[in-house]
Amino acid sequence: MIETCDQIFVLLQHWLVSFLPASWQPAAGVLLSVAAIVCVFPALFAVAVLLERKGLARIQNRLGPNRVGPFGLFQPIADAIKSLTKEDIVPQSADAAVHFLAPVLLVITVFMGFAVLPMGRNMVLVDLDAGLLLYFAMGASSELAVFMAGWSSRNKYSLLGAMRAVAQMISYEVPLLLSSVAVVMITGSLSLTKIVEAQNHYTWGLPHWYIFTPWGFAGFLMYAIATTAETNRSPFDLPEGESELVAGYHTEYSGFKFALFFLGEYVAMFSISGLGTTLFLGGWSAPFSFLTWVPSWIWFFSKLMLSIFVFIWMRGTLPRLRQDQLMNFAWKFVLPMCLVNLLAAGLWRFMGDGWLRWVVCSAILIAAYAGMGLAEMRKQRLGPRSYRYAE
Amino acid sequence: MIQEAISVAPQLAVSPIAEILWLIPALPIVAAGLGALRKQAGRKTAATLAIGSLSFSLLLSLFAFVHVLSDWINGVATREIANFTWIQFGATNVDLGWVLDPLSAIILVMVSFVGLLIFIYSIGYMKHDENSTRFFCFMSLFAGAMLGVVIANSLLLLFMCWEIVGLTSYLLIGFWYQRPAAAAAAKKAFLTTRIGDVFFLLGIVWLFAQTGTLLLYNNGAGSIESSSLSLLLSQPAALGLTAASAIGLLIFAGAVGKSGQLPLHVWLPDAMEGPTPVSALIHAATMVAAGVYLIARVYPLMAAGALAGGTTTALTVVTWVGATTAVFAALIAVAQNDIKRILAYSTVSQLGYMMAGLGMGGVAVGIFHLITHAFFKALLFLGAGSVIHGCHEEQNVRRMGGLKADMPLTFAAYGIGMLALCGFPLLSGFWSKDGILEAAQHWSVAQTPFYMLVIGALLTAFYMTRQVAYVFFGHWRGGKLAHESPALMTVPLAFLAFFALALGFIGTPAWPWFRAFLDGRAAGFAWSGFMEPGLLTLMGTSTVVVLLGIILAWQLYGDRSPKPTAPDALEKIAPIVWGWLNNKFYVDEFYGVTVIAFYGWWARVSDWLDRRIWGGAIAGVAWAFGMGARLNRFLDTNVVDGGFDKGCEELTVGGGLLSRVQTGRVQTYLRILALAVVALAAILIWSSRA
Amino acid sequence: MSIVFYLLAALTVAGGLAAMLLKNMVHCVLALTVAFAGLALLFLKLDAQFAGFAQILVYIGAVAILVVFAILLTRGSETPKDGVFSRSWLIGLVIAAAVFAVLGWAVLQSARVLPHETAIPVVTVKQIGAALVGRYVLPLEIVAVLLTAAMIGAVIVAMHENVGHEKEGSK
Amino acid sequence: MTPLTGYLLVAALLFSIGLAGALTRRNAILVLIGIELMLNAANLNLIAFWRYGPHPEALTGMMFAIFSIAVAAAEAAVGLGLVIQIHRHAHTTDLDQMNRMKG
Repeated sequence: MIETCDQIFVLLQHWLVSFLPASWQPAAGVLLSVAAIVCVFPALFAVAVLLERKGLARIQNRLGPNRVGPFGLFQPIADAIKSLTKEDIVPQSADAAVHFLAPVLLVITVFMGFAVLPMGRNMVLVDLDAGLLLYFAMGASSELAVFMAGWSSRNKYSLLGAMRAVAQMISYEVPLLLSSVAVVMITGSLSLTKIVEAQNHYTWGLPHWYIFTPWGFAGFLMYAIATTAETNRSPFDLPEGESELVAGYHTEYSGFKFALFFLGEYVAMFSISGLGTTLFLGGWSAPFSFLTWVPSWIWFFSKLMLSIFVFIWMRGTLPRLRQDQLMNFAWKFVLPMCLVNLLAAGLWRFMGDGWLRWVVCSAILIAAYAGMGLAEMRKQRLGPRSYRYAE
Repeated sequence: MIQEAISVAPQLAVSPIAEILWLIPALPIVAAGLGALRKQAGRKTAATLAIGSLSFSLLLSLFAFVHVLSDWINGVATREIANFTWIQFGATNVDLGWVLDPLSAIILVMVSFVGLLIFIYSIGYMKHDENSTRFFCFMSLFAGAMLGVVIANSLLLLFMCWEIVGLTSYLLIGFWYQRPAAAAAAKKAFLTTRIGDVFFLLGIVWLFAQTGTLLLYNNGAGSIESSSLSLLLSQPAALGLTAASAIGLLIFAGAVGKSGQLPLHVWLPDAMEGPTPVSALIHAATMVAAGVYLIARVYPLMAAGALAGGTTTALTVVTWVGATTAVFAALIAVAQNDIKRILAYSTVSQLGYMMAGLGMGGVAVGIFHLITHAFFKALLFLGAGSVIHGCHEEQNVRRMGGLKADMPLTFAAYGIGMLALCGFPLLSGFWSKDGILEAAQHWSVAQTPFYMLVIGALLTAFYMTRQVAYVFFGHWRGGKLAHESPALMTVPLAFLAFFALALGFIGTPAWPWFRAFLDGRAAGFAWSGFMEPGLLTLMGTSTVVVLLGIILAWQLYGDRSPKPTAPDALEKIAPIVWGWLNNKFYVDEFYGVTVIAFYGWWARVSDWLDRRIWGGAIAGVAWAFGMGARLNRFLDTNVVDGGFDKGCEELTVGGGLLSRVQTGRVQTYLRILALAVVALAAILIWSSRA
Repeated sequence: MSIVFYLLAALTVAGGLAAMLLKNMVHCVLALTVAFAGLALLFLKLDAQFAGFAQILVYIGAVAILVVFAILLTRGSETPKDGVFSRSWLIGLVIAAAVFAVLGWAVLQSARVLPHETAIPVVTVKQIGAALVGRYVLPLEIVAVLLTAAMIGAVIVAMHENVGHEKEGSK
Repeated sequence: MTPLTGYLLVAALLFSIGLAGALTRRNAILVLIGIELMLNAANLNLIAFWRYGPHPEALTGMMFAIFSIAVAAAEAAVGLGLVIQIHRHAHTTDLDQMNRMKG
C-alpha cells in the first residue's frame, strides 16, 4: 500500500500508456510526463501567487485579497481571467518578432529545467548523466529571453531593466554553479537522481542530507543567496525595481504575454527551489527514517513549498539593494566564499570519516566568513555610486 | 703545538639533531624575513619574532651541544655531516652542507646565547627608536647568518653566510644613516672587509680548482681531510710556499678583514657609530670572532705539513699578525676618550691574542679565549651601552665620573668585565689569556711574541683601569645627571657577568676540559696540572703584570676627576707619544695619503687619459670623417644626385605600390590568409589524389 | 542520415546565414544563438551530451550575452547608414566560396574512406572528468591559466582609463 | 553519403559562412561573430570525428572540442573588450575606418 502510494503517479502513467501500441509507448510516456509537469506547476503558480499576496499582507499587517471567494481564495482564477482577456499591446516601435518570442523562450527554457529534476522516487522525466549541466544550460539561456524582452520593447526602462537583470543573473550564476559543484564533487556525479540517492540514507534516524555538513550548510546559504538573485526576487529585485524602472524588462508587456512572464518567473522559482531541495535538502527523501512511509513526492513538494515560503518571507522583510552593492556582494563576498567552500568540500572528500573533517571544514569556513565579514565591516563607508549600464 | 689527528669513524647515520641543524640559522633568517614584512610600528611583533626565533635556535643549539657532550662522555669524537648537492654542471658538483662537531657546537651555543641576551637588552635600548622593527629584522638576519657561518661544512656556504654577515654589519653600523659619521663608518667597514673577502674568495676558488670540492669534511673526501691535504702539500706555489700554505694565507686574509687585524683594523673602531647592542653583538662577541672561527675551522689546512711541535708558514704569519695587532691596538686604546672606541681597540687587541693563540697553541687555545672574550666583551659593551644610556648619550669618558654611586648595578657588572678582560686572577680572562701566554712561551720559532703579548697584557690592564677610573670614580663632570638603566638592560648584564666570572673554570690547567672536549679526549681533574714546569711562574708573572698595569693606571687616573678640557695625565708626561697614540698611529691618515690618494691620482689620470688621449683620438677620427663627408658632399651634389634622384622616384612609385599590401585592414589580411588556405588545401588534395 | 539531422543542419546553417546577413546586429546575435543551439543539438545527436550542454552553457549563456553587451556598449544596435557590408564584399564572398569549394571537395573526395555507422560510444561525465584531471590535466591547467589571464585582460582592456575601482558585471 | 560526410559538409558550410561574414561585414563585432562561427564549425568537425573515429573511448576529439569551447570563451571576452576599447577611442567599430595605427 505504501509502495503504491509512493509510486502512484508512475503506476498511473504506466497504466495509461499501456493502452497504446508498444512502439508508441516511450514517446507517449514522455509526453504524458511533460503534460503533467506543464499542468502541475502553473497550478502551483496560482497557489503560490495567492500565498504570496496573503503572506505579504500578513507581514505588512493588512488583509490581502479577500473579495473573490471565501478568504479571497479564488483570486488567482480571477487574475487569470483578467490577464487572458486583456488587450495585448505591442509598442509601435517595438521589434515585433523578438517581442513575441521573448516570453515564449523564457517559459520554454524555464520548463526545460524540470526535465531532469527528480520529484519523487522514480519520478524523473529523463535521468540524464549530465542532468545538472542541462539545468544550468537552460538557466543560462533564459537570460537571453530577458534580454530579448528588454531590447525589443524599445523602451529605456525595459532596456535598463534587462541589462540589470542580465548582469545580475550572470554574476550570480557563478556562485550558483560553484556551490553546486561542491555537491557534485562529493557525490561524484552530475546526475540529479544519483545526488538524491547519495543523500537518502540515515544514521540514528537522521538523514545524510548535505545541508547537515559544514560545506553543505555554507554551500546552501550561498546557493540560497544566488538563487534569490537569479530569480530577481527581493532583496535582489533591482531589475524590476518599481521606484526606478516601472516594471523592468516587462514594462511593455501586457495581457497574456505579461502573464507568461509572470508564470515564467514563478516557475523559475519553483524549479530552482526544486534544484536546491535536490542538491542540499535530500530531494524527495524523508527527514526522519521513521517517516519514510510518507510518499516521496509529498516530501519533495513540501520542501519546495517551504522554500517558496522562505522566498516570500524574505521579500516581506528585506529592503532592496543598490546596484553596486549587489555586484560587490556577488564578486567580493559570495564568490570567494564559494571558492573556500569548494576547498572545504575537497578536504571533506579526502579526509575520510571521523570527527576531524568536521572540525577542519567548519574552521575553514568560519574563518573565511569571519575574515571577509570583518574586512567588509571595516570599510563601512560607501563608495561612489557607479552605474555601468546607465551611462 | 699541533693538534693530534683525531680518528673519526666515518659517519654513516646522522643523528636527528644534526639532521635538523640547518634550522638553527634558518629560524632567525625566517624571522628576519617575516619581520621585514611588518610595518615599522609593529615593534613588539618584530622583537617577539627575533627573540622567539633565537630562543628556539638556542634551544636547538643546546640540544646539539648536549648531544656532542654525551658522545664525548662516551668517548666518541662527534663529527656529523650532512651534505647535499646544490648545483651540478657537467661532472662538477657544488656541494653544500653542515657539520656538527665540538667546535661548531660550542660556538653555536655561545653565539645564540650571547645573541639572545643582547636581543633582550636591545628591547630596552632601542625602546625610543622609531625604526626598531628594522633593527630587529637586521639583527635576526645577522644572527642567522652568523649561525650559518658556524655550522657550514662547505667553504661556499660559509662564504655566503660570511657575506650576509658583512652586509648586515654594514646595515647595522649605518643603522642611524641620518648621521654622516655612521654612514661613512658603514661604508668604510664594508669596503675594508671586502678587501679581505676578495682574497678569501681567491683562496676558495684556488682550493676548489685544486681539490674539486668545497666541502670541509666529507668522509675522507673533503678539502681539509688528509687526501686533499696531501695533494695540496705536493703542489708548489710561488715564493717557496706550498699550495696549502698559500691558500691558507689567502683565507687568513679574509679573517684579517673580518676580525680587524692589522692592517685592516681601521674599520672596527669606526663601526662604533652603530647602536651599542650592535657593537656588542657584532663588533665584540660574534662577527669579529668569525675570522678566528674561520681559522679554527680550516686549521687542518693551515697546519698541514707541520711536523710534531713544529709550525707552518701560514701559522707563523697568523701568529705574528696576531701578536702585533695585540700590542698595537692596546697602545692605541690607552689614549682614547670615547668609551666605545676604547672597547673597540681593546677588541682588536684581544682578537690579536686569539689569532696568536691559534697560531701558536692550536684551536683550543684560541677558541677558549674567543669564548671567554665573547662573554666579557659583550658584558663590557652592554655595560658601556648602559652607561651611555644613563648619561643621556654621552660617550666621552672624560665627561663622566662618579657613576659608581648612580649606577651601582652597571658598575658592578662593568667592574667584573673589566677585571676579566685585564686577566685578573681566577676570572675567565685570566685562564684563557694564560693559555695563550703559555703557548707563546713554548713556541718553537721565536720568543718575541711572548714578550709582545705580556706587554699587551700590561697595557690592557692599564687602559681598562684608566677607563673605569674616568667613568665610575671621581665626581660627575657631565651635564644632566645619570640614572640607572631599566631591568631589561641590567638583567642580561648580570647573566653575562656571571659567565665572565665563572666560565674560565672549564679550562684551567688543573681541569683542561675545554681543550679535551675540542680534541675529543677525556678530561681528568688533577691539581698536578699546575705543577708543569714554568706554569706557576708564568701565572705569577701575568698576575704581577696585570697588577702593575692596574696600579700604574690608578696612580695616574684614580679618583682625580680632571676637567674634561684639561690634558690627560699621560699627555702631561709624554705629549709626543700621546699624540701618536691618540691619533691611532695615524693609520687612517696614512691610508689617506697612500691608498686613497693613489686612487684619487689614478682617477685623475684616467680622467685625463679619457679627455686627452681617447677623446683626442675620437675627435681626430671625427675630424677625418668630417673632411671625408665634405668631399663626399661635393661629389654627391655634383655627380651622384642626378642619377640618384631618378632612381628614387622609381623606388617611391614601387614602394607606394607595395605599401598597398599593408593596408591596415583586418579583412584584407584575413582574405589573403583564406586564399593561402585554399591554395594549400588544393595542392594537398591534388597531390594526394595523384 | 536521418530526417532529424537534416532538420538540425538546416536550422544551424540558417542561423549562421542569418547571423551573417541580417542588418540589425541584435538580430544577428539572436540568429547566432539559433546557430549555436542547432550546433548543440547536433552535438547531442552525435552522443556528445557533455559537449552539447557545455556548448549551450558557454555560447548561449555567456558568449551571446557578452556580444549583446558589446553591441549595446558600442551603440551597434542602430543600423548604419552606409550599408553593413564592406566595400570589397564581393571579393570576400568569392574567397569564402572558394574555401567552401575546397573543403567540400576534400570531404567528398574522402567520402569513400570514411567509416559508416559505428557503435554508439558510451561516455559518462565521470569518464570525461577523469580524463580531464588525468590524461589531459596539463591542457586543463593551461586553459585555466588562459581563462584567468583572459578575464584579467578583458577587465583591464574594457576598463575606463580614469576609473580607479570598477565594477565588472560580465564574466 | 555516410553520416560523417554529412556532418563534415555542414561544418564546412558553416565555416565558409563564418568566413564570408568575417570577410564582408563592416562591423568588428560581426567579424568576431564570424570567427566564432568558424570555431564552432571546427568543433562540430572534432565531435563528428570523435563519434565516428576508430577510438571514441580515447575521448580525444571530445576533449579537443571542450578545450576549444573554453578557449573560444576567452577569445570572445578579450576580443569584445578590445572592440569596446576601440569604440571608446575611435568612436567607431567600422573596420573600414580602422586602418590607422595612430590613435
